Amino acid sequence: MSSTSYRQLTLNGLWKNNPALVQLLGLCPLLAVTASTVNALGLAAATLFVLVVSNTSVSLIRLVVSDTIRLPVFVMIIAAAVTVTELLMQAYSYELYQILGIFLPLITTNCIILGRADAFARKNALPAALYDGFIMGIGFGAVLVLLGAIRELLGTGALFADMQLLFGAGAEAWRWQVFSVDYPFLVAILPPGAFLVTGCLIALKNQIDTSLEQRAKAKADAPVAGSKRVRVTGTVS
Amino acid sequence: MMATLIDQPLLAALTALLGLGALFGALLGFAAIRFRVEGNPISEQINALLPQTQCGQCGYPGCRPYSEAIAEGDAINKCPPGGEETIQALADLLDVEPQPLDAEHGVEKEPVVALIREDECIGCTKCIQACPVDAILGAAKVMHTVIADECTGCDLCIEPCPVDCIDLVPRKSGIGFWHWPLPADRAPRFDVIATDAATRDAA
Amino acid sequence: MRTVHDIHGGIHPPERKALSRPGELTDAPIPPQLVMPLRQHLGVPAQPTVEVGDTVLGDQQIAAAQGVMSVPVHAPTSGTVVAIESRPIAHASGLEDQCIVIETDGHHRCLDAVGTDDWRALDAITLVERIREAGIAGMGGAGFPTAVKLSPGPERPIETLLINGTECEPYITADDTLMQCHADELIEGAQILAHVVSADAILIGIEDNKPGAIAAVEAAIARADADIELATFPTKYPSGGEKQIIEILTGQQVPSGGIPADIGLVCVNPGTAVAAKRAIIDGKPLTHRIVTLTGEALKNPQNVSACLGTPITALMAHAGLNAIAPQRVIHGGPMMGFAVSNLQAPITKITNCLLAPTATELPVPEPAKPCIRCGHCAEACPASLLPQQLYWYARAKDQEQLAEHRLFDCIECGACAYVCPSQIPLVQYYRAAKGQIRDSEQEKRRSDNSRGRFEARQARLETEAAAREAKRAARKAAAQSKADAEGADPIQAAIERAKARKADQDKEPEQTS
Amino acid sequence: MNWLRSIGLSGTVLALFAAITSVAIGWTFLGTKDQIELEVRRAEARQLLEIFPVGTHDNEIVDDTFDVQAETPLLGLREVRQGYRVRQGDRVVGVILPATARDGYSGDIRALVGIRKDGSIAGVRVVSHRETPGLGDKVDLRKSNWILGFNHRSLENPAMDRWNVAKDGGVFDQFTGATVTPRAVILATRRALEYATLHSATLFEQEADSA
Amino acid sequence: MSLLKVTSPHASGQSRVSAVMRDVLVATVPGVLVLTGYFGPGTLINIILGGLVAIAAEYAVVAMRGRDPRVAVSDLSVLVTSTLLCIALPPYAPWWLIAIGVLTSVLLGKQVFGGLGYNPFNPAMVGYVVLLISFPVQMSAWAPPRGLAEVPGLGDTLRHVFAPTTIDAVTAATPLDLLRQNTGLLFDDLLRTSAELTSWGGIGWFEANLAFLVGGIWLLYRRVFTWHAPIAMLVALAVCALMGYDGGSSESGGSALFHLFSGATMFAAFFIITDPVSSAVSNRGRLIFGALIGALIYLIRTLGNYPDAVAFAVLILNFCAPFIDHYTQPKVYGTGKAGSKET
Amino acid sequence: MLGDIALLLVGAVLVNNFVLVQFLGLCPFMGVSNKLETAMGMSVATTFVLTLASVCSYLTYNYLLIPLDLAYLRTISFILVIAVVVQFTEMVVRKTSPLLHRVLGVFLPLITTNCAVLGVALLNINQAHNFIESLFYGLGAALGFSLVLVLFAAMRERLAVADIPEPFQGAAIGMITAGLASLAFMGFAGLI
Ligand SMILES: Cc1cc2nc3c(=O)[nH]c(=O)nc-3n(C[C@H](O)[C@H](O)[C@H](O)COP(=O)(O)O)c2cc1C
Ligand SMILES: Cc1cc2nc3c(=O)[nH]c(=O)nc-3n(C[C@H](O)[C@H](O)[C@H](O)COP(=O)(O)O)c2cc1C
Ligand SMILES: Cc1cc2nc3c(=O)[nH]c(=O)nc-3n(C[C@H](O)[C@H](O)[C@H](O)COP(=O)(O)O)c2cc1C
Ligand SMILES: Cc1cc2nc3c(=O)[nH]c(=O)nc-3n(C[C@H](O)[C@H](O)[C@H](O)CO)c2cc1C
Ligand code: SF4
Ligand code: SF4
Ligand code: SF4
Ligand code: SF4
Ligand code: FES
Repeated sequence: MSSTSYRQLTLNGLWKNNPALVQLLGLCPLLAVTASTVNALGLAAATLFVLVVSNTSVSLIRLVVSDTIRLPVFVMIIAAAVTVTELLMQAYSYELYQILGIFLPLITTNCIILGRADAFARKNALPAALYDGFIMGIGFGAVLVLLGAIRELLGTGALFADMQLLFGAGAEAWRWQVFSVDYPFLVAILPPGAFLVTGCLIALKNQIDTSLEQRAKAKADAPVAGSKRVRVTGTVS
Repeated sequence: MMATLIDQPLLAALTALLGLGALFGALLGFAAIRFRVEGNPISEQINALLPQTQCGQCGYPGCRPYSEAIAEGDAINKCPPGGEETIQALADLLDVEPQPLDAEHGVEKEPVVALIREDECIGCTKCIQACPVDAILGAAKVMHTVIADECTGCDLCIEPCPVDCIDLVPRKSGIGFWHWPLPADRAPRFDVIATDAATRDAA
Repeated sequence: MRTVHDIHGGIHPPERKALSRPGELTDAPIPPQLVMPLRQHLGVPAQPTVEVGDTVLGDQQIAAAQGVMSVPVHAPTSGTVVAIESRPIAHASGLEDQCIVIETDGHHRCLDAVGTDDWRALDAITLVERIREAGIAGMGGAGFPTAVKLSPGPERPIETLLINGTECEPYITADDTLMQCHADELIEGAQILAHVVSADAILIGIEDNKPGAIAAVEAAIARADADIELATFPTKYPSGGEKQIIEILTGQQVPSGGIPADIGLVCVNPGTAVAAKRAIIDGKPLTHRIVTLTGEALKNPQNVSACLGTPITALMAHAGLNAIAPQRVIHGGPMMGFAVSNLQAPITKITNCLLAPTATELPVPEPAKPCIRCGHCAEACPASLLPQQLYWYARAKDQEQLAEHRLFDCIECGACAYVCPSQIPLVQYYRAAKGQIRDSEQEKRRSDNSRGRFEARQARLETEAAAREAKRAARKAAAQSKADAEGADPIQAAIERAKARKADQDKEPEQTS
Repeated sequence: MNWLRSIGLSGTVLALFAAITSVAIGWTFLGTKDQIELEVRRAEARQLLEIFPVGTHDNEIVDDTFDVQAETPLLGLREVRQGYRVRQGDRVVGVILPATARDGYSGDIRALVGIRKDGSIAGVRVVSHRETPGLGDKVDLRKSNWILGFNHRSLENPAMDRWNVAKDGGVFDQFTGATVTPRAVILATRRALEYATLHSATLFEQEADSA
Repeated sequence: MSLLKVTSPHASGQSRVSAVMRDVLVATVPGVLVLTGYFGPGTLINIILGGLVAIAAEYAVVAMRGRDPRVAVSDLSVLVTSTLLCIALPPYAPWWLIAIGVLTSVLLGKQVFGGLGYNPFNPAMVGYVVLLISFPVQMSAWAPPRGLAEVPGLGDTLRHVFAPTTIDAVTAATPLDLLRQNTGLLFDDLLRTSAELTSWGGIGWFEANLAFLVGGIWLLYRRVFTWHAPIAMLVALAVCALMGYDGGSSESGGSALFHLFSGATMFAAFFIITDPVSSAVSNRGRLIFGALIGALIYLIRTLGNYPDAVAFAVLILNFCAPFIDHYTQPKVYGTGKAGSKET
Repeated sequence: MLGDIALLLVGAVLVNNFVLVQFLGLCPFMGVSNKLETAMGMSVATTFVLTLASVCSYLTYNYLLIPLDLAYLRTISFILVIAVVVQFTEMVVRKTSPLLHRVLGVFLPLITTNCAVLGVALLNINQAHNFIESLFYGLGAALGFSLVLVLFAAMRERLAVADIPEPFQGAAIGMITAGLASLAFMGFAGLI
């Protein structure tokens, strides 16, 4: 893999083909656990872990597995990775485990993971697959955390509350009361808020893309119309 | 048996998953043979929507190859003769977002037909070989002519003609082809036609 | 007394019919030049039968019908053909079309008429042919060739001939005037048409805002002592639509996509009936028609009988158009008519009205606002459509939904746009959408055809290639077996053969092709 | 025959993977089993320990349970729920009673009321409720400290008729704009106290071994 | 001479969007007057403040989209939205509550969807519900009616709006809230023991409902909307209340009359659910639309968490409206069946 | 009993609607709701699979995992069960009704990766449902999913012709509309 394609992978995972904002995959956890930053962070980490593990394993076994049973094997690997994550989280971060609830086991059905396994890891060698899993996980996680932060901020006026759930007792002090009002904008942390804030994030991304594109277009030459034509009937002698 | 399994968690897990896995695998193996999917009917449906100009502007030799490419996941915005309408129809069929026409493949133009200026034609038959829909009649060394109803306006016959005697003329013109245009959004609802000039000219 | 049924929807715009004084009819002057479009009707344009420089007489055929869906054109008066060329015509597009231009000589010399009073003795086929030869196309609006309408075929037996004297559009009084001034001809024409389609009953429907016409027709029926029923019904736009008047008078609905003949009716305009009478009894083709010249921008609104082909500008001058500001001249009525783009355009067989309103009378519409789904349009629609949905889908060019919402059942009456608080030009959306759908259907047929030809060609090329391949293989196999038989080394044999061939070629080069 | 080959092959490979994954999972499970059990107990105990912190007792409160029947009007329970005993040595020094307020703004409010042997409150916690977010949910300790206002109260402190929201003449604050929820919780707590007084014999006098 | 080219029809009726919107605004006048009479000038101040914010917001957004903002504002629809929202808000709501509500209505309820005519949900109700679930404290702080408390003057009102301090001073539970909170009393006893309740829906509330009914009937007369949705809603609500009313036990949901004349019933029936943009389009569709709203209002009022359920019921049915439309196409001329069935 | 079942159904369909309140099955909800017709097909398929999967996973859990003390294997075994159910359904449908298969066929694979199916299995455990309850919970969840999917699809057909500001076109307005629908569904809170 050349460095440019790693750049391509990075760009894809983080922005151009961001799993959450563009591919619209893994929406359930995206919306369900982003009422606070810490929840988002927890699930982001878990998803990242599963994504890396599954991509790695799938890439390793890609030559062994036939098409017929490809999907079930992948699903099994993913489910195993999820269960391991679940057990570890239960053991070492029990409260967060409880808060994330069924969305932890539901990582199994997060379409990103199966999607990456099938679309990328299956066809690529280990390093690229690993990197792809990692960057996709980061891309998904970044949106998750961003969403969590926005919703927490709007809905409570604070950021990084309850970090001790993830980082141990010392993290309790990380809570940052950004602004203090008697009555925060509660809808942000309720279910509708999840949809609304996500919708606005997508719109924001679209807006940025449009202006980037316009800037790029201003620089680049216009494509040559019809330059990709082929002749249907023979060549002209 | 049960008791041993409960005592041996690893063994129990192994047994349970092995059992499920074997069952599942067997089922799928069975299904794979029993219910193989044949062909890709979607490309037929796609081909039915393409304009069949057979011009190759999409980068494929003809509409059918392009339809197969779309079925395999190629972009749907590469066919200039179909233009916006075809893209919309494809988007509907495939349930994807329509995109604007990819200008690298050309721009949407008014439909045309080829017209051979018959007195200049030298009867070289080159255009006949070029025409993808056999819309040109003629034999060696006699004047050729285009069956206007069959011509798709692909313009493939233009280049081969050694004497440049083929023109592309608009296919739809005149009052018989006219229909009302969609009203423009947010535009004034009237036109002012200065008829004085026209009146004077006609008179 | 016939029970009158109500139709869904409809509107009551101000009628303004008195403006043009219905019932008074004068002849419009014959203009120095007549422009006769070859396409004055639905269907295929007629083909000129005269050449530039020819002298023509009144009633002489100057263009002949091209097939069934076509009607001929006749010269209204005597003169010389000075041009056959593209001229502006009265059409919504504002485009030009082929016309025969006649310079009139003012003598009005006509061909001798051969009519017959004994039309009951003639069979339907002869009568229909005479009607076609007289150039009659529906005078109620669409210009549908009447001969076609009169031949519904044996599978559609006709019970009733319906004369559509509704004239529901505001301002227009041409039919009203016709019924008042030519009531007897109307009755005779109706009887002829009923005879042609072998209808048992004749029904004349007139809206109750035309007491003059009602009285005149009633009197004419009494005079003729004919078994003709006259029905009147309340004024409401668009009761005059063919489907609407049928529902009003019979309670039956013409099936969607069908024609009135499907339920045993033929519906014609009074003008069409009078034209039929003149064609059969008087032996005169259709060369004149009654046109309402009206609107407050005219000094003398009135009804005139004008030669077909008279330029609109001549009629406007006749009625005293005094326009200062940009003026709108509407061909047809205020609901369905179109604004003329060139006053040089001539009137045709379907020109029932020329309306020149002032800006206060019919203000120019404001820019459209978005639809607020108020549903007024759905309430007004006589076809019970959901105009707002059609509007949304027309904008989105969603042909599937348009078909599902039955765009083609829209009669383009404009009632929806009339009531729309957002002032959306709804009808134009529907017309555009219909045009696009017809276009894409045509394109679809074309592309199916092209696909067939492309694939046939591919197949042909393939079979040719395969045949070549097969020949080669056969040749090879033959060579092989020969070599086998001879027991020689095949390669060696081949080389020798090639050598031999080369030698052959050297000897007789002209044999190769 | 093709069938059998396909079935056999697929089955074998899948089973193989099943084996691998199950070993991986099973192994993790064995490794984390004890820690998880510990955490589960800890979580259960946490709320109880908030009411009676470590140091006030020496038994495992979580394990020292007794059933409270549903038909106890003072506690308002709709189903059998568990109470807990808190012991110092072999003396019962307090109990944690389940209580349900049925007159919340929307649905039942379920709480735990910790009562010391002397009749004072060690702490109250709302376990579950469906009150309006931002309004009634302030009875939840995660949203506001209001619930801590019960600490050290008893049936004498304040007097019975002041056990109410300020609006009704009591000593406890209501929340701005919401009186119903606090009123329900206050009354439920008061009734729990009354229950404890009524049943103090059975609740507090029992020896450790007969629980 | 030059010719004007215009498409048909050339004649046009009298109805205009801005005139329709103006009629709606006018029709709210009796209701607003009654509310002002009973609860003080709070509602009036809400409306004025809300209107200013609404116009500013609409102007800004439309201008940002590169359209002519004056055209958009001049259709008055944004004023209708803000006015209806502000009528529904408690009097003396703090200024920021009004601002947030109106901005939510105009931006989230209307302009993200493209502005007038495109919004699938009733913008005013979107604003209301967002406020209700975000700021329940302020949203449940309704003022006590004249007769039970001193009605504040203009100065006091302005202080409440612009320098909100404590809310308790001027709040009282609404009649529906009282019914909602009631756990023990028979319905009749509840009426008797609560000073603010009369058998007709509550002091001030009954009168306000009557006034909105009058305004609504005037709109009906002006043919701004058809009778289908409002009547269906009122009938459905009354029928549900009759079925649920067991003679007035503490569990019963209140009498039909109480439901018809308390809360926002009449306001909803004639001003909210008649919003043409977000309701069903055909008359049959509107019957279903209205009836379901009526039933839902009763269901949520008696069983749900929210004392007055109008906003939720409306939004829920807004969500269903396109689906209802799909199945209630009128029978097209000349087809035996509804338009969608036969293709 | 009947009343409990009714409450369970109302709860799953309206109050705790899978999509709008519990956030399950969002990917197909956003992905397969552009056309009403497709949404209907998806609804039928999901309803069938969800109900069946709910029951099957109940059986697996209670008669295989619990006796063997393997509760921690639930995720992996459920996902296998679901895959089998989906595959099995496809086989049966293909065999018995080719027509139905043409309608459902394309949706079936999508359902495997639909959280709602695994979610309903897990929630059945969390909420300690018995067999009948599992059956009806699965059914209720599926009906709730289908209801909002179909309503949303009808609404999106309307949005497709709206004049939506550029950045909001496509997924963004879908999200916002779903948000407003979710807002509306908050009105059902407390109904049970
Ligand atoms: C496309 C088309 C086809 C028609 N076909 C027939 C026909 O076959 N027979 C007939 O008697 N009338 C036919 N008609 C005439 C109609 O029944 C009707 O009389 C004519 O369109 C004029 O009516 P209008 O002005 O209401 O449009 C046809 C009309 C149209 C537009
Ligand atoms: C909205 C509408 C209104 C019409 N009004 C009349 C009318 O008032 N009188 C009339 O003769 N034809 C009217 N027509 C045309 C009739 O539908 C029908 O085409 C005509 O009566 C057929 O007669 P014809 O073929 O002789 O023209 C109207 C058509 C439409 C669509
Ligand atoms: C939507 C809504 C939700 C409410 N939720 C609660 C609640 O959860 N708890 C509560 O005590 N009051 C709630 N209330 C407020 C009550 O309706 C009532 O107004 C209040 O309890 C009376 O208190 P006050 O005497 O302090 O004004 C709510 C009101 C509304 C409008
Ligand atoms: C009868 C009628 C009722 C209306 N009701 C509302 C309403 O409840 N909420 C609202 O925001 N706008 C309402 N409007 C105004 C308008 O339709 C609204 O601004 C659009 O929803 C915005 O696109 C109403 C308009 C009319 C004519
Ligand atoms: S560009 Fe379009 S018309 Fe031309 S060959 Fe390709 S698909 Fe056919
Ligand atoms: S005649 Fe020329 S332009 Fe027409 S189809 Fe044939 S090759 Fe193409
Ligand atoms: S009358 Fe106009 S604004 Fe009203 S629904 Fe019809 S198209 Fe829309
Ligand atoms: S123009 Fe068409 S849609 Fe409009 S009212 Fe007339 S028939 Fe109905
Ligand atoms: S994440 Fe839930 S369906 Fe995709």
